[in-house]
Amino acid sequence: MKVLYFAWLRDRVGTGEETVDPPPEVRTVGDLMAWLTSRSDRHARAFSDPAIVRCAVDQDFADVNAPLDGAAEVAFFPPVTGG
Amino acid sequence: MKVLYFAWLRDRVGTGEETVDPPPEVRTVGDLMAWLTSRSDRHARAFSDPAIVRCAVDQDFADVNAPLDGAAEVAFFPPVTGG
Amino acid sequence: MIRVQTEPFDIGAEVGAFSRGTGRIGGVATFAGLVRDSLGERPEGAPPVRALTLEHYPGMTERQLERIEAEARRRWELADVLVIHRVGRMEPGEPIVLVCTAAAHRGAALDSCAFLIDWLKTRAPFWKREETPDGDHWVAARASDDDAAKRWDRDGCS
Amino acid sequence: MIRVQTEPFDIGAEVGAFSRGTGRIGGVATFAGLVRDSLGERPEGAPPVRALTLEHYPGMTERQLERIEAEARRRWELADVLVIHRVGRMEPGEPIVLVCTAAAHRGAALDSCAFLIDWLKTRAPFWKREETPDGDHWVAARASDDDAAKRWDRDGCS
Repeated sequence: MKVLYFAWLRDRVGTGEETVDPPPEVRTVGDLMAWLTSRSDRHARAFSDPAIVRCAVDQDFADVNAPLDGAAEVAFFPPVTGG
Repeated sequence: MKVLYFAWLRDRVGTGEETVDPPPEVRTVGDLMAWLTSRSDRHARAFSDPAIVRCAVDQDFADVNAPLDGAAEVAFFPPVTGG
Repeated sequence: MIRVQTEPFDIGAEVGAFSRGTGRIGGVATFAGLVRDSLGERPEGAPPVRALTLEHYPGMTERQLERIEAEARRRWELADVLVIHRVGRMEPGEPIVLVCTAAAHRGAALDSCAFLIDWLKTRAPFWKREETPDGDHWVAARASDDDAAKRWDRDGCS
Repeated sequence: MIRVQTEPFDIGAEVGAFSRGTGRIGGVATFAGLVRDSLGERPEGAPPVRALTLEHYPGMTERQLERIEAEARRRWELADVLVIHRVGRMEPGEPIVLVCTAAAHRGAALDSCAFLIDWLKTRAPFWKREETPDGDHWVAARASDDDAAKRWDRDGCS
């Protein structure tokens, strides 16, 4: 599974993209955030306030309860500020 | 007093501008419309449906009850259709 | 700024000049009204409009447009306002009117632009006459324009 | 039509090309967002913004913008839609975004233009980073943008 980070999440994690292979019990976006948090201090810092992290699963906005089933690409980012 | 006509009111009256000298009992816009109506068939046709005639006294919108006192320029026209 | 003119104007050139950023303008909203070939609420099959002639009340027009601009500036914090309205004869596709507003924030620019065109439609002394293959006729005012203008009624400025 | 590009664009040239009348377009509404030198809700005396860098999520950005355009076309009868959004680095005064809508009637053009920029602000994956003399920082999302987008909530299209 490809995980992408944008804006200050990328700054904190230290990379914009990584490929991960989470265990089968990681079923939802929230599970994935918890699992990534456990991987390194940088990840922990990026996800320290999950309430301000937004997510997209296969390029569609997804909330913390959304299932991952078979997703190829999951992205984490702050609330958008374009326009 | 200068009286101006615009759009189809001008077409009906047959002129865009005339100078008139109404008697002193013509005190309001409504009085002026009635007095003008009595002047010719063309005027009568222009004012045949007073509800769809709009007026400006000295270049400010004015309703039928507005006083004329000393107005130099009164204009009659249909509801506006610009923009 | 208010301009009433018989000369055609170029929407792109006007909007481009108006939008030159100063660093303090965050948003520019514009509305351009163009001549359509079927102007009024006309039945299917009605003859197309060949041209439109805009008549106005010189003097009062400028005065009303200046009041409308002043009212917009009173209601919203605007960095700049431009209203151009053509008079005379024009053909389908040509611009009739252009309203541009600039503000620090987009809400003020968007709302004031809609306000200006809605008020102009009901308070500025312009009248449209259509040329069609069946003859010329004056365009009737539309109740929907009155309704659009009423949205903004809070206090008057006839 | 959706364009996401690093190249600067010229507001006047784009609006001019978009507004070329066909006789069936009665109104063109546009909104341009420009880089301001004081972008967020910053205290008086905060350092001016030297430049802005727009990051986005390639792929998802275009997909979301196409959905937003489709939603606007579903809600209003529109003759044409153009959304241009720049990414990369830009300086105060430069345009960031341009939304243009064309319709037979002005209400559809004005409302859909406001809708498009409101939805874009909350649903398209762009992020702004400001350069100031005190350093760079990511711009925080504004609650007022969420409120503006909520005005249009009738049915979803996340």
